[in-house]
Amino acid sequence: MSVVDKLVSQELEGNTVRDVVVRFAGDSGDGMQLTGSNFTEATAIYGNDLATFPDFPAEIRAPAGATFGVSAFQIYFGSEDVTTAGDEVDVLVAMNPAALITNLSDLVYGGLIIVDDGSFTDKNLVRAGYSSNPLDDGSLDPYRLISIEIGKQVLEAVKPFGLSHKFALRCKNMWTLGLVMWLFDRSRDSTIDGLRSKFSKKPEIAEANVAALNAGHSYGETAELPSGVEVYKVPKAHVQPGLYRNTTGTEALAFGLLAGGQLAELPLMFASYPITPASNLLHALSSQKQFDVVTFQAEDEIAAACAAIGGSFAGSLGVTSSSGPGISLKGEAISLACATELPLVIVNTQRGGPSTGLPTKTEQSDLNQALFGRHADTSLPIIAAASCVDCFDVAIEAVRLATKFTTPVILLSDGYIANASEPWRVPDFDEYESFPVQFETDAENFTPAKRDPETLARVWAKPGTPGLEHRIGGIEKSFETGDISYDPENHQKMTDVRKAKIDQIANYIPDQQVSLGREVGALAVVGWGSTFGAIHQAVKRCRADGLEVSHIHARYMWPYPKNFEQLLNGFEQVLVPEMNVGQFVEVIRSRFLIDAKRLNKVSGQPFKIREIEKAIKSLLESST
Amino acid sequence: MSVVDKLVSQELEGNTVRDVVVRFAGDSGDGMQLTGSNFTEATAIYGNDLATFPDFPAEIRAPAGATFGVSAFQIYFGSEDVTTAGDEVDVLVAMNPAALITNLSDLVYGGLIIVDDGSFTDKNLVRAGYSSNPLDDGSLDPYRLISIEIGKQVLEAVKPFGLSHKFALRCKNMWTLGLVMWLFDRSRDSTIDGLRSKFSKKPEIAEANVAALNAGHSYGETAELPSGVEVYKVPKAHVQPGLYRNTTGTEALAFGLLAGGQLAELPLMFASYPITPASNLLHALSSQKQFDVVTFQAEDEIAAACAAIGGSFAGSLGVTSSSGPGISLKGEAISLACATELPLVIVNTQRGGPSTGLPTKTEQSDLNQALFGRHADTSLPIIAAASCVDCFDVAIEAVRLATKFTTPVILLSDGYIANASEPWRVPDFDEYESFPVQFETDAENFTPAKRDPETLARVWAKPGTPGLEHRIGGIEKSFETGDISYDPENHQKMTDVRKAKIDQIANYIPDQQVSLGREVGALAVVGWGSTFGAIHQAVKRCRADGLEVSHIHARYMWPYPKNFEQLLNGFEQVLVPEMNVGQFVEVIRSRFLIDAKRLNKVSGQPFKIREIEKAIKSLLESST
Amino acid sequence: MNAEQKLTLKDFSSDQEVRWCPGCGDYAILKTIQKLMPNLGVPKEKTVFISGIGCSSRFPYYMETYGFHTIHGRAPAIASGVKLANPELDVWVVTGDGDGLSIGGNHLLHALRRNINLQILLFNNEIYGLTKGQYSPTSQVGTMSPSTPNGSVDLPLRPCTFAIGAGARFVARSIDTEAKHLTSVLERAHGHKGASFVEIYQNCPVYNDGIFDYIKDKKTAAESRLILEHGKALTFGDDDQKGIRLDPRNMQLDVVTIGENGVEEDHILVHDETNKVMAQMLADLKGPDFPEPLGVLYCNPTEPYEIGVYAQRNEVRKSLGSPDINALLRSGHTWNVEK
Amino acid sequence: MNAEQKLTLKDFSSDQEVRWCPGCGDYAILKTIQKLMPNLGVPKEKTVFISGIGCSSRFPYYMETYGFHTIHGRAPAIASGVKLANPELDVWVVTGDGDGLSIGGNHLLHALRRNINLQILLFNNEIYGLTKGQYSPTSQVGTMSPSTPNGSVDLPLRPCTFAIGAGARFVARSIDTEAKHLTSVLERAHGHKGASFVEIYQNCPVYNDGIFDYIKDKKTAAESRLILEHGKALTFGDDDQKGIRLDPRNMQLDVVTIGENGVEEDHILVHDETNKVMAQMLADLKGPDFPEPLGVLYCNPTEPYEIGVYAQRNEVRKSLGSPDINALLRSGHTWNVEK
Ligand SMILES: Cc1ncc(C[n+]2csc(CCOP(=O)(O)OP(=O)(O)O)c2C)c(N)n1
Ligand SMILES: Cc1ncc(C[n+]2csc(CCOP(=O)(O)OP(=O)(O)O)c2C)c(N)n1
Ligand code: SF4
Ligand code: SF4
Ligand SMILES: [Mg+2]
Ligand SMILES: [Mg+2]
Repeated sequence: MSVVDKLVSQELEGNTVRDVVVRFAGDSGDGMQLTGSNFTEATAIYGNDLATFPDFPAEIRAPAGATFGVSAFQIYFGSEDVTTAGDEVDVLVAMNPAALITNLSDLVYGGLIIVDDGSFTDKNLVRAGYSSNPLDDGSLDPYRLISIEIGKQVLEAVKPFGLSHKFALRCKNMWTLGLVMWLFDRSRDSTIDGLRSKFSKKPEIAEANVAALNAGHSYGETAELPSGVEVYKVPKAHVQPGLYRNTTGTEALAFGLLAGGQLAELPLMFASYPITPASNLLHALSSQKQFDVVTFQAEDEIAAACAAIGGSFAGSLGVTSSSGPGISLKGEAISLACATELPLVIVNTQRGGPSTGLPTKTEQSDLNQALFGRHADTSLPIIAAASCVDCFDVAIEAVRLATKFTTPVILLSDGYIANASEPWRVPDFDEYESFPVQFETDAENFTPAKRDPETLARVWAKPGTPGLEHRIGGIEKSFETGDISYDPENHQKMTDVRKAKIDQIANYIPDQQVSLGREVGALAVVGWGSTFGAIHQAVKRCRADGLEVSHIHARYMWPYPKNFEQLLNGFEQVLVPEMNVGQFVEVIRSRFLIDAKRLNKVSGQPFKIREIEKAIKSLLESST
Repeated sequence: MSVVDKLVSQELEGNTVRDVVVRFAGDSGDGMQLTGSNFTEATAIYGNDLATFPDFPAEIRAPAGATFGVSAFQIYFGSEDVTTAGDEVDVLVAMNPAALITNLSDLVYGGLIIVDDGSFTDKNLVRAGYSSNPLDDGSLDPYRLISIEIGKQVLEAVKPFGLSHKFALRCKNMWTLGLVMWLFDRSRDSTIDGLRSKFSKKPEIAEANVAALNAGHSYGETAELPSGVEVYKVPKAHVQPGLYRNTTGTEALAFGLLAGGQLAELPLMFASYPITPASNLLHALSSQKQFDVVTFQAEDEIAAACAAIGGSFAGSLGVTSSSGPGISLKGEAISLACATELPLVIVNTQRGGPSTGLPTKTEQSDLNQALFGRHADTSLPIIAAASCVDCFDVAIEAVRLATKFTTPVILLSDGYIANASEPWRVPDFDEYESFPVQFETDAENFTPAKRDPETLARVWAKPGTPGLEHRIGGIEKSFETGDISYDPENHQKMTDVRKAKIDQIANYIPDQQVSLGREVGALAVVGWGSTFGAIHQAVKRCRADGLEVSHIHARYMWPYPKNFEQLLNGFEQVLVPEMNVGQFVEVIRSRFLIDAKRLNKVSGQPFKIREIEKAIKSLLESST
Repeated sequence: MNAEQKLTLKDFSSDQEVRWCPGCGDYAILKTIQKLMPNLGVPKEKTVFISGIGCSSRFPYYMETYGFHTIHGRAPAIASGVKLANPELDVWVVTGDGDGLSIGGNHLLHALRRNINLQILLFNNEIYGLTKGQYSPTSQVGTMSPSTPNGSVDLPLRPCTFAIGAGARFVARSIDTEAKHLTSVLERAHGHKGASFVEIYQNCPVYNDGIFDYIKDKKTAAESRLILEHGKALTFGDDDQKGIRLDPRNMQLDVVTIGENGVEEDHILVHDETNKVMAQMLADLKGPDFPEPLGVLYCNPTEPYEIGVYAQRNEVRKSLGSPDINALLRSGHTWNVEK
Repeated sequence: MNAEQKLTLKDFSSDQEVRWCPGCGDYAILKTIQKLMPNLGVPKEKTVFISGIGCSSRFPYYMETYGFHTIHGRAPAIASGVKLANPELDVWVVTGDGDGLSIGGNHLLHALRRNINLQILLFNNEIYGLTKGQYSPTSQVGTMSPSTPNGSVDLPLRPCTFAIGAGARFVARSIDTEAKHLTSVLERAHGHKGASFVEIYQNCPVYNDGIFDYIKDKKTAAESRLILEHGKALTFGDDDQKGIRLDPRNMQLDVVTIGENGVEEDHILVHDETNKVMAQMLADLKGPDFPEPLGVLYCNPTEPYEIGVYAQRNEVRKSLGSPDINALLRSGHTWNVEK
């Protein structure tokens, strides 16, 4: 459904639409990500609810005009709550032929295309794989096309600032942004502020970009545009009042870890080895040295996990971060942390697999690895983030569990929430409850095997404490003394207590809530991680169509909230959508003997709302 | 029940018993393993069925007399089929106080103890933790005690050969063996032959040992022994006629891999890194250089897995072997083998965990790791060995699956079957069906993505073949061309085909059989791996007591035989005994939604028959 | 072989579009190697390129030979398996400073120690390119990178020094854009029986641009490069008037000018590529105080690992009977059970 | 510190029964270190011993200090985490030739390269003891072992050569049973700020007995050992009449006798422990042609990694405000949504 048709369908007055999907696409060099985040900010300030989806090319710098070098940024914004980046695109900005050909398929019939026809040179057309120029071979007739020589416009606009031709053309993205801002009545202020502070050292660059931005905007006001293309109004959403910022999942996760450290009153020892899409967390924390965190780029993932474990042994909270392939390498070390019962947070920003797979694409296929990806019986708590913003609280919770129960904890994020950004109503940190760690100091009949009778956590006695000198290690240890023990009964007892400690964490986590819908019904759609948004919208639409479906979102992937089983039993059917071949669904089936159905997508792309909607409906139909 | 009481209970004539458990225990220096295996051989030749359980100390060479240095060898033999090493011990040979104190608890009331009282010195008594000498403080009254100064007897017997005192005493174990052989009427011939060929270079040593052996035997004939202690007869079992040998699981596994290589007409590239209890497989193959196998001790487990993968790429069959901790390190490489669809056999000889755990003890806790111990969706075939002898066929089957379906295969063994030994009716290799590998040679529209339409196996084109030059790698590849592809649909398609290839292997494996009992009934006890023997005996006893129980033993842990679900559905209840906290049982529950019950033991020791018997009975009682 | 003789660069170029950033030094290296291959007289099908992960590690995709783009850091281990399984193959490893010296350090170490016959090419751009510019174990102190926003503090590894320490028997260094020099070095590496290690200074214009300019700059080349030739004196400078001298008692090195304060030609060290101590000394020379050695630092062949393995095996086979499974099964003690 | 001054061997002995084979060289090393600790003036609670897996790696269990018996090969990585988290701690790493140089090679390499302040003791028995005697990367060619029943064919690594190649700034060697020498070397290692690497020749009577007899034997010691002292000439032999001489032009070494065919005292090389080239040369000397250097081969301190890390951090903290989470959350662009 196109923007224009929406006018009709949504039956609002004036050029008003309830929600719109805009995608900016161009060469990796065209600055589309920057354009997108500026538009996002303006949109958030405007008061719409929104969600974004940046789609990076796998290549670092592909040759200009190559299809595999196209970088895209999609934003879905509207007057009601928006939790995904949207399915079809209403407005496509394509800075070159490659961007057009690779993105056109997602554009709705009748959708709006804005292209820089200066970039539709024979060379670029060939590079993109066009045999004829789509701008004049009629292939774009089903759409509304705005074709502008943006380059020419820009050079005109920035002439006063005497930039080199090359630098002048760099302002093309701002010109385009100006035009799109006009189209949706956004304010340019935040972008202008941003440009001026970013280029404070190079004012001429700043002003040239500002001029381009304004030129693009006034072009919209003055130029002759295709019929039906005018300023669209998207009513403000009913967003909670308060102070807002944008955040990526990675940023929120970094902040959450720092916050968790303060709540636990512990320094952080963050050890990692770069890997896409996890590296940004290392980068984010490396530039926060004012906090009590040491960041360490280790020689490999094994060393990173081990350094983090060493940090925990020494009395910091060890945190290590990677993506699937790197987590595979940490398995043996994680097993050591389980055996020695040291706190440790392991962050896995999942990507497409197997092996090197699709590094820049998103997937949820490491849940099994989190549950079982080590030798022997080594169960540990696992929690997953639902959205960019959720990363903050999930990180804090991971720190709480790791320190309260002296156990490694795996935190699952993925490439989608790590890179996407969304507006965040900034929380008041003072409202967070602290959970300070009590290190052992009492030498009176101390043993490293000592446990908290209630939580079963092992005593944490850090080097430097007089009188508590002790040895730990990976060989089985006596339940009483902590010394090495090969005794069969003791091994059984230690195995049981390690398991019991993790199982009873269920008593220390909140009950499972229903995100949307009733607590009983015909169907529960049970999701986890970054599929939250798509499932949420799909369930919402189905409920609007009168279907008896609820959305249950799991944060705790192990162990489960105490009420989880009984909650699921309240539904006739259970559907588990996952971006893998079916992992969470198996655990639900084995634990609760519920015939949960699967919906799996493994394409490196997030679910579309309609994919889940369709599955819900066919399931409910088939069962009636 | 003691040997003597057995006379009564088993109601046989003469000093005849149906089955007996003998355990030899002493310092690691006392040669108990050698003693045990000689007795085993004699017993096999005698015609009894038997099973053994060697129990090594964790230490390499503990100081003499230390409890943690005790090495034991247990043998269970009888006139009916014997598949475990037995629960209680009837006859305990203890070469020193440490051996007595650490093993007495397993001796049946009224059981027979043979000790070398020369070793019951104050020093050794203290080392073992005795406050008073058990030989004369009455604490052994519940048992029958034969206390002999074996040292003195031996020195006497070997005097003619003029050995040093030290070397002379080394013959103590043979003297003791002689006595026990007398007790059960075994022939000394095979031992004598063995000694003479082993010490062919040092005849005086050989003859001294023979003399000690004979002296021990004649001591039994002549000396005054406690009442009721005389020669016991254990009727021959009804063993299949044929040529027999003893084999450990490791030996049979090594032979099986070599055999598999010949059946596939492939050279083997065996790459490993030492680790208990897997090292022996590396050792075994390293001394078989006449076969087409290259053995490579890599710098670590990762390199071992990678070298094996390289071997497979080059056209050999790559095989890598380790135990839990090492397998954890191989996860990323295994994921590469899954992505590139190269044949690979991964042998995991499981041990006690987590982490370093109990290296010399046995456990089954790496099934989850085999199933899921890697990032992303990487399912692969898994098979497990049931016994020492079974290792041979399982190894051949692993090679067949890996080469026929170009996939990594995980073969699960464990410390128990790897080290235990049992008589093996030597098969005729000519009766095995070969499965020669067809390498691609046809350059005509070749792509590395080409698949066998039936098995879905990827084409195997080895370097050196003109015209088939191609590149493979861990990044997602096009289903059509095999070139790198980031296309979403293609990733979905490749994910699906990788999964389908493994799932349909179910069509190429035999149906699941019932090992004992009917195909339907009140209870199926479903086991896998080395628990076979204990389950088998327990089910047998319960059936003898009229219970409607069957034994199902799974060799294929992934995927399952096509009839597996329907077979299990034929039983009212399912019980899954495992030496872990419950891993196979979860898969059965999730796959078949059967409320399978668990019986778990994680003490580093194999199940005792009665533990399983008890579980079966309580389950059947509770359900009636 | 005649067939191969006629091969050209094209024959060794795969149909895959090369996907490095414009201006990347990897292009130059690729071209040089594609040009070189036909002259080595090894048939395409016997040539294998194996790499780990990194920009440099994409190399195999562009070669029309057998190739394996494996996992990060493991190329030497996988290549060892390939060579051991089939010593007939001509196996090349392409790796980077992160792939080969960070995560892959242990495998590189042991491939060199074992002296297995591989040509190992390390493209050193002193940065993690593929993951967008984090510092690497060869980055200079103070390198600003996303993971070291305030500059790195740890000391860099010297690849050639490491290689010699690992026991490498062939160690050389060249430059991405010096096609002629690189070609000669690679020919030597290929001719060497056993593991050969070649460090190639490679420019990453995107994340670490220009770090090698001081030595790549043609104008200052004479001053900044010490071109190594076996048996020739270690001289450099515009008219080769400068040289490296060693003080025999304290083993200190200094740069001297022939003819100036009593320095004569034969005071200058003479390059002996079979001399390990000299190689170690050369591997550590660096600007600005010294010129940087280019060429073969060390070449001291000994029997390659795989040759030893197969030789031993053939020896052993003489004693151990035929590879007969039935015989194997019946080896050791056996007994018969009659009906 | 006075309290600690009074500590004795007993205070550093844990209550755990020592479980090495009778006659194992590890006993002697343990004794020597337990004796040494009180003299280092570091309180027990500030001392941490970290090991991997192996016979040698059981060491921490026997020390009444903080200790961590970790996983195979990873001790340097875990120790790095400990030291980085708390630089106040005095951190020792105990490893073996398999643990440290086979599976753990990469971590040892980078701990040495980074120069993090750890004392790393490698017990070299040239065999895998704990797993019952397979050959190791330091085993001599031809070593018969369960995994090389016909003798190993690959070349051994020289631990000290490797360490220097890795960038170590302190490298020394001693012998398990030479308590006095070992003590002095360990004192030096402990005094060194930064990573110090000490190779200790250790006898494994069970799986590799007597491999070091040629140098341990007191009778031939004078001939077989080259005792290093900074500033002293490299002389050895019964009355120190033999020495090591270097040919400055070809950098060849030879053993000469002072007084014989024109050799004078000052022709003999003088040990300069700050000279890397000399250290590399010494690390490679071995019998029978040469005596084996014992003592400090190389000591050339520079700022330890953890010092640099914390110094930079304190620098940075001046500019970046206080560690205030609420401020952090509100950093960057924010906006208000009114009611
Ligand atoms: C197990 C694993 N860890 C980390 C990564 C991410 N990664 C890919 S390449 C690379 C470093 C590449 O640096 P270098 O080897 O110098 O190659 P360059 O890109 O500079 O040529 C890293 C960290 C990965 N792919 N796999
Ligand atoms: C991941 C892993 N791989 C392998 C092993 C088995 N293992 C334990 S110690 C050891 C080698 C020990 O040799 P070394 O480091 O020289 O110590 P030593 O026993 O000789 O003192 C090996 C292979 C293990 N415990 N963990
Ligand atoms: S990032 Fe650097 S190394 Fe990688 S391709 Fe681009 S220029 Fe080359
Ligand atoms: S095996 Fe060797 S190194 Fe290990 S404890 Fe025994 S003697 Fe020592
Ligand atoms: Mg690099
Ligand atoms: Mg060793």
